[in-house]
Amino acid sequence: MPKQLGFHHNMANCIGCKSCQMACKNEYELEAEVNWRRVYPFREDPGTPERNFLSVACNHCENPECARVCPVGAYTKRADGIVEQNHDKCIGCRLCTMACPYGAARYSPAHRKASKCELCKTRLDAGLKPACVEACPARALTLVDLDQFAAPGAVKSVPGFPNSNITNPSIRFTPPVVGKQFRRDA
Amino acid sequence: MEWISLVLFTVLAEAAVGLVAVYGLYGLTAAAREKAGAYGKLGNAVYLTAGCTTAVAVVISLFHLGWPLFAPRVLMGLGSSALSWEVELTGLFTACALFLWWVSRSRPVAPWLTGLCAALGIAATYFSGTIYAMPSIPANNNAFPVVLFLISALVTGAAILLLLLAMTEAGKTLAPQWLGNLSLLTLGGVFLAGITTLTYVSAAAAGAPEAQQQAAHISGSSLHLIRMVAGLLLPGAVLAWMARRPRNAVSTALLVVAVLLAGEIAGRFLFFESTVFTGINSGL
Amino acid sequence: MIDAGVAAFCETRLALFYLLQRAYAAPMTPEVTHDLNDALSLYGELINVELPPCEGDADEAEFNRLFVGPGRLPAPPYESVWRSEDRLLMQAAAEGVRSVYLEYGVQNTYPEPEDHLALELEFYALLQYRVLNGEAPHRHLAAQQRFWTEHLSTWVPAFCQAVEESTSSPFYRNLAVASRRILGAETTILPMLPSAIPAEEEPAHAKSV
Amino acid sequence: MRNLFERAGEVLLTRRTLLKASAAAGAVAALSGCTREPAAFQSPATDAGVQTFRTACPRNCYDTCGQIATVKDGILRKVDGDPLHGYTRGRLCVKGYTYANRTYSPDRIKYPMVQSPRGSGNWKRVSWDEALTMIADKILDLKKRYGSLLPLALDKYSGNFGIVHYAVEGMLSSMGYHTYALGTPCWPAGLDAQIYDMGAFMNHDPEEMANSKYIIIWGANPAWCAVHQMDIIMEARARGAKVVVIDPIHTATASKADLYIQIKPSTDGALALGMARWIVDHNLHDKAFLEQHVKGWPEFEAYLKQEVTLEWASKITGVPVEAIVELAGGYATTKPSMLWMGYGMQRHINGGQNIRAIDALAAITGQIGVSGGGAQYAHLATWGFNYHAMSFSPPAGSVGLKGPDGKYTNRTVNMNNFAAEIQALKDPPVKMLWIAGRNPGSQDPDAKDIKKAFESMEMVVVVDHFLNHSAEMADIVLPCTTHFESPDVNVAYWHYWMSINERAIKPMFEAKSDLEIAWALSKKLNQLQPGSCTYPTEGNEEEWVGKEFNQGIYDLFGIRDWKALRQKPAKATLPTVSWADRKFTTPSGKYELYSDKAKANGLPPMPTYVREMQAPAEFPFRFLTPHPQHALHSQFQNIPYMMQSNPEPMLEIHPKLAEAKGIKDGDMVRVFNKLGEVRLRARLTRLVPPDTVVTYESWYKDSKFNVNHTVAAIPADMGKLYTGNNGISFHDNFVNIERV
Repeated sequence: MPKQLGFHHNMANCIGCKSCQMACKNEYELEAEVNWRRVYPFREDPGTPERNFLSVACNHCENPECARVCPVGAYTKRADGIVEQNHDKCIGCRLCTMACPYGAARYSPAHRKASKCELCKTRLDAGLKPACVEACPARALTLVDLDQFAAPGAVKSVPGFPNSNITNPSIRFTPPVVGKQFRRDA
Repeated sequence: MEWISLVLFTVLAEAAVGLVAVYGLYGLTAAAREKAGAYGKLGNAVYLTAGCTTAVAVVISLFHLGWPLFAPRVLMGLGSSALSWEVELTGLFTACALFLWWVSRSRPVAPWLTGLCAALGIAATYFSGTIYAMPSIPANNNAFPVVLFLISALVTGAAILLLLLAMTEAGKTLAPQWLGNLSLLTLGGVFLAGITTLTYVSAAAAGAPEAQQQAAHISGSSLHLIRMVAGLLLPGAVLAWMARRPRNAVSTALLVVAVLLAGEIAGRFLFFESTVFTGINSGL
Repeated sequence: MIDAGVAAFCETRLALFYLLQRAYAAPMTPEVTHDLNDALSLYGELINVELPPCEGDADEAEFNRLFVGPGRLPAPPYESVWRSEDRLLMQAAAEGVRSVYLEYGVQNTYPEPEDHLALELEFYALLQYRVLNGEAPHRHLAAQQRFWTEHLSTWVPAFCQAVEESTSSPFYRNLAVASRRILGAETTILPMLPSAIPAEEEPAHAKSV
Repeated sequence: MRNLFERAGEVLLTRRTLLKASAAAGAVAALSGCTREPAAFQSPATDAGVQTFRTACPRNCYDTCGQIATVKDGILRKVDGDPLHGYTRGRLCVKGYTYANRTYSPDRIKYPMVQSPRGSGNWKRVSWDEALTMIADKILDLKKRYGSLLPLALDKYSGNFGIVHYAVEGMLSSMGYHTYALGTPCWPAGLDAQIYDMGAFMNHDPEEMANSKYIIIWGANPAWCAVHQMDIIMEARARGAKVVVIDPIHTATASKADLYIQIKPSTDGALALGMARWIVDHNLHDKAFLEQHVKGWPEFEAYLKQEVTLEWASKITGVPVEAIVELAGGYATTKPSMLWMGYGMQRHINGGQNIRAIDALAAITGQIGVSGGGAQYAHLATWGFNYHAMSFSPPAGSVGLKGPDGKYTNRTVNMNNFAAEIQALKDPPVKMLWIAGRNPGSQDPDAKDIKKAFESMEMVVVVDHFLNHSAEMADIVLPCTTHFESPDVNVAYWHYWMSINERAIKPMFEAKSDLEIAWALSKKLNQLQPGSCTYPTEGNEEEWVGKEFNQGIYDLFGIRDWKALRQKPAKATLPTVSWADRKFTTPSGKYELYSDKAKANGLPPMPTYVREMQAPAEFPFRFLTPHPQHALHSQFQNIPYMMQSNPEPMLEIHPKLAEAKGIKDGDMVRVFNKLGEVRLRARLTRLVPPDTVVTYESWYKDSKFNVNHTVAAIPADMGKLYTGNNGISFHDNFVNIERV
């Protein structure tokens, strides 16, 4: 059975609290400079100013650029679609950090190597949810199998998200809903 | 500073490639045929310089590729990775240059061998450029990296040859015929480098959103200014002056080589550093 | 039997490490400074540093500012801080040190993490003491070599440099220089010891546990 | 190198020196006792592998999360949410996930230390015994000189809300009648407002919010400060509820709302009154409820009809009439409809009065005591512990302030005007400060005056985790344990849950809990002067957690033994809807739109509008300094994970204002008024209004940044009734700005 695990980010629910980003660091004791998951501000201006957010980690792409450019073949794709990195193989050439449109691979100057989200594969294998998904207080982040996934209103990209034609990332978004505003700067 | 080893590796290797290529090209001139002995002896210096420069560059690259114990792993990726091709061709070029240096100590080197050596180097530079043509970096996802690197090789290689004209006996013999046009050639390269860089930046500025960000970052950077003014305008002026009044002096040639290399290093640093600046890949 | 010269040298070295341990465990006193200078002089040109007399209260305050707190430390004396990316306590290095201590039957009774410089130095000295005392000398020599390679040498130079850069106290600056050189000398001393120290039979009554 | 050994051979001649050195070293090593050979070879006991412990986040926060601390070989490795905690449901906020980072910061205060002179940075390490001796000597000296302990003042508040931490208050009480900071800077105006209205403050079970059809989040920012509530709000939305956010700042919460209304700060009462007028005009008020359960409706109706118009409300609040109509209509016709009032909103000179006006909306629409309705603010209904840790009386014969009944009592100073009052006290003056769980150096208004107050003391003792702005000005700092290092029990002032806090790791360095410090100080005092302190001198911390429980708590939480909490957190069996029986605890037994008690206390009897503070001409901009995302007051922001995520404070400025002031994005800006100034970088954003600049209070690593340099200690209108002193008008802070 084909399978492609990925994330569904419901931006309409996301409050930008960064629990996902920090839960990931907590789980893997990451160094401060390395964020496998990051929360970006989304489209604050123009028009209607808002505080909405994009939460992005590795998108476990169908055609991972990291795997294409890696000179040592450190990246491989599992049967369930997870893009793994064999960290021992990494030589720190940083091509993956350049090639990934989403900045998923993060270079650590301290370790002289790149690393990235592996979708908590050991947690998944143990029947647990990924740490970020588990942590999301607004339940805006879910783990989905894209071969089964069908949510009304979910889209493949949103403004500000890099060109998804390059790699076909395994992420779907539900865009935020802009409420009615009465503002004092009109 | 995490890019410094990559910057030095590419700039030095390109300079060596350019040196051999321009030297090979000058083999076609009348002067080279008339003064075959001097041409051959100059070759000895050219191969030594090129071989040593790339050898140093390769050693420096180890610090970018695995620090440096794991660097040999990079050699295994020929099937998929342009980086592997770059590294291996650069290695072959180095070996070839050093071999030709050994040969040229006792007898003249056959022109086809010089050609082969230059071809290896140019191929290495070509692959080096293609590595950075990536879909995720729209500004670089074109021929610009290859063109920029090849022009860089031409400019710095020609300038080093100018220096060798002033430094070696054989060079001094050839200088009367070569100096003027070699200065002009270098100047042309500098001009070309300037035009290409500006075209590259303006093409990016008119491109995809990520490319626009990158262009804005590059043109707003002081490194860009350093490269354009100190790295191209200044040596351009000296070269123009040299082309008008050929004067075979070590100091002048050294000045040209030094500022050109500095300019290339500044420009290359920005080239790499700006790649991770693009789009969502910013440092959050 | 250990050659008398070697024994004498080793005793100096032992004294030196104990004194160094003392220097990083608490603010200095004139007596310890004097003894440390004596021991340093025995090391001769390898170290070539003399400690100026420590200046009572001022140097005590400086010791606290550098190594104790209560604020942010310019030179935290913990291996973990220097070997973890975010300069935190109790990271992998601290665990590593603790497991070495356990392996050699030593436990920490000090209210500090096991990778405090004074504790690492004392452990190092203890291994040396066992060598001199003829307790499985070659096993303990190997342990010293390993502890030096895996722990002390990985961070103390950087630590010493931080002290040198952030202190205006001549005493602590020189102590840092001396520490760096003493540790540096180990690179040459350690490989020489196995041939200089005869292996001894394990005493029959020393039961393994 | 061989010659080294030979050289040492020569040195045999100087054997005397060598022996001396060795002897000294041996002696020193024995003294230091850093490592020692175990008495007998024993198998290592520390290799316990991975263990998990239930802990509770003790910070001053709505959510008071249940946590699971994962400890490997005695080292805290990670902290996750407790999945069995029904409100926080296994999730933590951004701060909660950084605890391992925070616990192992090398910047923690490690030992008792003495600074001389104060503020010099010249610190001397002392033993606990020495520190306690110095402290006890000073206490006894003050007592002798002044005949009482009134010169000793305590300032303790919300650094750790664990119940056992009331040991600090207990310690002071058992030494004698002293001076203490009374009040709370947080929420008191709103508490009093609800007491005038309903007799007590009691919010619904916040999980109830999911049943609402119309939720007005009024001046609260749960997206940053109560993340778990957002889940419940989303749930309500998924069930068809409309969510409205009323806030001067377009917060992350506002971006999740169906309707956002930007209001001029401090004018919330006018908006509520405008809504009320519209509701009454359209006959949407609940006449039966008003008749049966409300006192003062005729008077209030008359006020609305005579004094309030929508145009008036619009003019004051900056909210268009159209928006008031939409809001009032939505609130009055979509039932059940709920109001949730945040604490920031009542930090104004009219803050309590504004809360009363908003409460009134719930009263006139009959939305009190209704599932999915109500006017939510706070509760303390689950806090019925024994407070055993503070249950010890002063020693016999202690002298204090003479009360009207002739009995001695403690003396209080206003926590919310601490700096000024502590300096003004005479007969006897305050000479010594004990500060625990509190950082007035950065959290109190008028930071300069706080410094002056500290400087006027003979001794300042600060108990804390980090050398913050208060600890920097102390004579003695004492290291205290984190909640992973000491056991405790925690409840919340919002949800109905209770969590045990197990000790997960050994204390770092020489850190002691507030309770252990109390024991130790009592022991020292009794050594120096037997009978000078009634506090126990030793004990078992776990047992003391147990001593906090009583049958009432057990019954309320449906447990038989507090140790059961180790298996899972417990929830109070309170009714999930507050005031469901409409038995209000006011003097009249009704909801009081007209409160005689308020009148007697010099306040308007009804929720009539009290004009907001006006900006002085030379300081025309309001400077709001609300709660941050990456920190809880001065906790958290200084640690590496947070500094990476949020490296420096930013001043949010509307582009129009920035343009008028020639400020560009990223420029350094000076924010100033008569009291002082704050410098920080500008961030241009239309999320804030043009007449207001915003930054978020925090203590950044290696930074002097402190928003309270410009904040004056202006009291709010209420707070005295419940907490003893009025709140602080933190948000009535007016400044000017300029590019640096």
